Amino acid sequence: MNMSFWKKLEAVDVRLIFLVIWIAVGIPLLTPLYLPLSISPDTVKYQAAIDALPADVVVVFGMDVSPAGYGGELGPQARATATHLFRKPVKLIFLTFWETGAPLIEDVWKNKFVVDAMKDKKYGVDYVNLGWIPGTETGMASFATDVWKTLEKGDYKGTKLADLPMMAKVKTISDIYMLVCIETGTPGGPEYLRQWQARNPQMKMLVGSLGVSVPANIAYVAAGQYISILRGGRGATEYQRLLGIMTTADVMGSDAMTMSHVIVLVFLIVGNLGYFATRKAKPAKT
Amino acid sequence: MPKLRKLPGLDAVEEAVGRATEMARPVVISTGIGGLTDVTAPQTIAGLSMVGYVARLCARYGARLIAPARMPYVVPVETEIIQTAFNEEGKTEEAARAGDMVQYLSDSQFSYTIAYLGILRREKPGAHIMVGGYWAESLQLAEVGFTAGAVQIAGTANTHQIPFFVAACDYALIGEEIYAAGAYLSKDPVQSGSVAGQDIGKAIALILMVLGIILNAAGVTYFLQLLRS
Amino acid sequence: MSFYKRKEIPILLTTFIALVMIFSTFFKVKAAQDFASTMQTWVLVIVNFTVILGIVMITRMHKGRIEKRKPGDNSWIFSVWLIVLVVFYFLLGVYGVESSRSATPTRNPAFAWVYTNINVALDSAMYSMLAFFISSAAFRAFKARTKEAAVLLLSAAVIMLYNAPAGSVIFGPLAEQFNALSEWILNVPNMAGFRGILIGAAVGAISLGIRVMTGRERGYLGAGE
Amino acid sequence: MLGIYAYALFALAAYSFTYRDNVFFKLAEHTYLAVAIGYTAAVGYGYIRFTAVEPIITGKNMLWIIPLVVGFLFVFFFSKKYFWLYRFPIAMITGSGMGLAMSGTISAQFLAQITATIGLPLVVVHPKLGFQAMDTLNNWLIIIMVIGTLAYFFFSLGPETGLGKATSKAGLIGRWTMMIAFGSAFGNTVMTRMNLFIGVYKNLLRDYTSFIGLAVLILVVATLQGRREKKPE
Repeated sequence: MNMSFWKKLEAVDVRLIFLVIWIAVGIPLLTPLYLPLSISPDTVKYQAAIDALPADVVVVFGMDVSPAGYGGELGPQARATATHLFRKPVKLIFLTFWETGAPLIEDVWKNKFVVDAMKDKKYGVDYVNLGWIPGTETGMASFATDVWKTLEKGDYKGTKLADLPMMAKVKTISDIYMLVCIETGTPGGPEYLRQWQARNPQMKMLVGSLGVSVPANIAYVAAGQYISILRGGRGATEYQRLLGIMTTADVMGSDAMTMSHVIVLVFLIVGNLGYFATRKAKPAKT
Repeated sequence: MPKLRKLPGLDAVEEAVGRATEMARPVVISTGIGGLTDVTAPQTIAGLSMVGYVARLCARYGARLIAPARMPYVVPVETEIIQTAFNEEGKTEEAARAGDMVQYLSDSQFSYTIAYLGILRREKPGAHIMVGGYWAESLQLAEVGFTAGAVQIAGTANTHQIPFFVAACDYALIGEEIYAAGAYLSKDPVQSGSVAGQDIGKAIALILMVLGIILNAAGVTYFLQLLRS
Repeated sequence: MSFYKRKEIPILLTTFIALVMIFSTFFKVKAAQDFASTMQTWVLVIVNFTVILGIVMITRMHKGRIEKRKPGDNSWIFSVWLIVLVVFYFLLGVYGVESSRSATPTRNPAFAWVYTNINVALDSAMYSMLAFFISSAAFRAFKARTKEAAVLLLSAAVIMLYNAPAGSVIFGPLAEQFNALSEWILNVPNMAGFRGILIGAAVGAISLGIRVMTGRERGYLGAGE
Repeated sequence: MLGIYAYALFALAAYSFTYRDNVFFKLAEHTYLAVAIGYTAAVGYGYIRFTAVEPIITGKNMLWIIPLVVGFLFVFFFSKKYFWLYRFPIAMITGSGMGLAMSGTISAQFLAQITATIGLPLVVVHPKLGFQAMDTLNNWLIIIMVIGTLAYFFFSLGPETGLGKATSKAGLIGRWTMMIAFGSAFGNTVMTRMNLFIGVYKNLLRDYTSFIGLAVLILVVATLQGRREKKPE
């Protein structure tokens, strides 16, 4: 190795590093590169679980999300999941135990891929929106034991459950085949486990998780309580890719993200190579 | 009087100030962007005691001192601390100018940061000391301080920022160490007693923890309930 | 006169307020809780008052710079600009408050425009500048100088790869094991390390609090040591 | 429209700091300081005006005079003779702050972290899957690492005593634990920081012409300025 090259590298002007970032992050923002995106096994399992849904089973979509979470990582997750679920011949119940989640359900329905997937679905027959159910964990318990009594107020617009044909066969938690929960925090997955899965051990669970909560949530997957999770913004992108619903802007954002991480790692590696290459020349310092 | 474990970061302060003096460069010290009104008050107070120590060293060696401040109400406090330190070292003439050494920047986080970065770049400090509550600006200050060529000693109890100080500064004070700083540097027996007090606090934490784990394993949950309430 | 100048009275005041505040958190006594909440709003009034005084401080500082300007150095012009702008913008805000009869100066459209297009823009620009400093730190500071530094470096690299969208492509069939390792790092040493630091820092803060309340630590009143 | 230009100008002027100090950066710096200080001061004025002054004027609550008077004592900081009066407002601020800090740290930091550690089961048995060796091991590791980290922070036991030696040994575990923790925390922040930058970058690219034009202008001016400043010694 040419020593002087490494020495120069060790003393490189920090501004060169900054310039490299401008360029490396800028390129994917100007033209999409379609960089390889690893699909983590969890996302594959998540998709497969929805793909494997038998016809006419009842699936609950828990939109337990805050606006901040929705604006960040969870919005794309919710939209992709709803698109996929609407493509399947299943009965869908949208609900939330977060007061802030209720308007977000309707926002999901406005997404163009979701609109596309739900155009042949009929409200009340194929899907319902039960809106916000108050009482957090107590509300969950109450829903699990008696859906109709908990929802005497009706659905999100006040329509009585009796007027929603698909609700006729949904009386307790035993009638739910699967729960998909997009969660910001408490109440979320662990509360559903205690109140719902404990009462109906057959009920399958999928969870859309914030990036920061992934390490905590993975424990539930390992224990077999969740089938799988979506890992933050990255999981959302992977899922969109699998479903083929990525827009160019999505691709650019994800490429820029990949590039920025690659660059930081390259700096880390090059910095250390330079350090070790030049260190031999100098007397060892302790 | 208990003998204290060495804290290299604190031992290095005097050398750093000496080096700055030799190079005819100023010393920059700040107490972070926490104030005195909330949970970060203890960190700011720990930083203020560092200001006192560094001001004294600057007075002794004749180094120029710059203390950027975020909260307007910290300005009079730092001014008086610096004034007292210079007076006690017999530098009454400089003490009168203490007001110029403390620079109020801005109480909004990033405009404080932009002005602070400007100071680091233009004044090229020989020593840069940060002790107190720091947030996202920690790495910016540390990186620009490094390019300015300063010896950097930094400490905070904000757990998320400690990694940046550890990586980017010459010496880092981790969490609790900033609270021991005042006592460690004063070499005064009464103050060292307070460090011993901190150790007793940690011993209590350890005992509570071990006792709780044993009781819990034995099936006694009462203790845990008690601590939780 | 000198009696009032002494620091005992302020220290007693500090100690009294602090004690009542602590008492009100752990014992639900209505009088103490009322006192605590009143005290918090009073402190807010005082702090906001000092923020207004900040204008005087910054103006005095930059007035000094204008007076002490050296020939050839034109940076004093920026000090003039700062003084003019801060006074003008503050008065505009006061006008916004008084004319809308509400506590929010942004009711004035001109005031709000400057805020969103200058203050918010610079806020996000400054914050995002961290991307540059993270990179330069990765290059120069994260070096395996010692075994400990090597561990720090490795764990940073692992978690970065774990977070990168294309990260686990590199590991191919071992991706699942790699993810498990990353999660172990986050859930075990990362959690335990920060928990230990938090407990230690809490002890330090409490012991400092006791020193303040017993009057042994009086740095916040401008005492040198 | 003007807003987009102002945004691009000030963002790029701030970024130009990473190249070198220049007039655009100085302009951004001083403008930012003036606007930020003016903004918080105006908000502070609005707060005082309607929280404290209004109830006094309308005679609803005269007690608000107290914080106003105490706050006013700060003004004496500018006086040579009566400067010590500033200590009263500081004493009040600090009293309230320390009160909050101590009660907050005792419950949220000290006790909560201890109980979280106590609550870890020493043997993990899953109702369906049975004994979990990995989780059991991890719980033990967490306990050992927390204790090790705490041991690292013992200051006064003296290096010669038996207890001192024991804690410094345990503290070694703590040091290693913390190094892994610091590294992973650093790695974990890269994503959010880069996200922020990508966001600003996207905003700047909304209008190519202003982005490129302003960037070139700032770079040229900064370079020329740098050359000129180097010449006179």
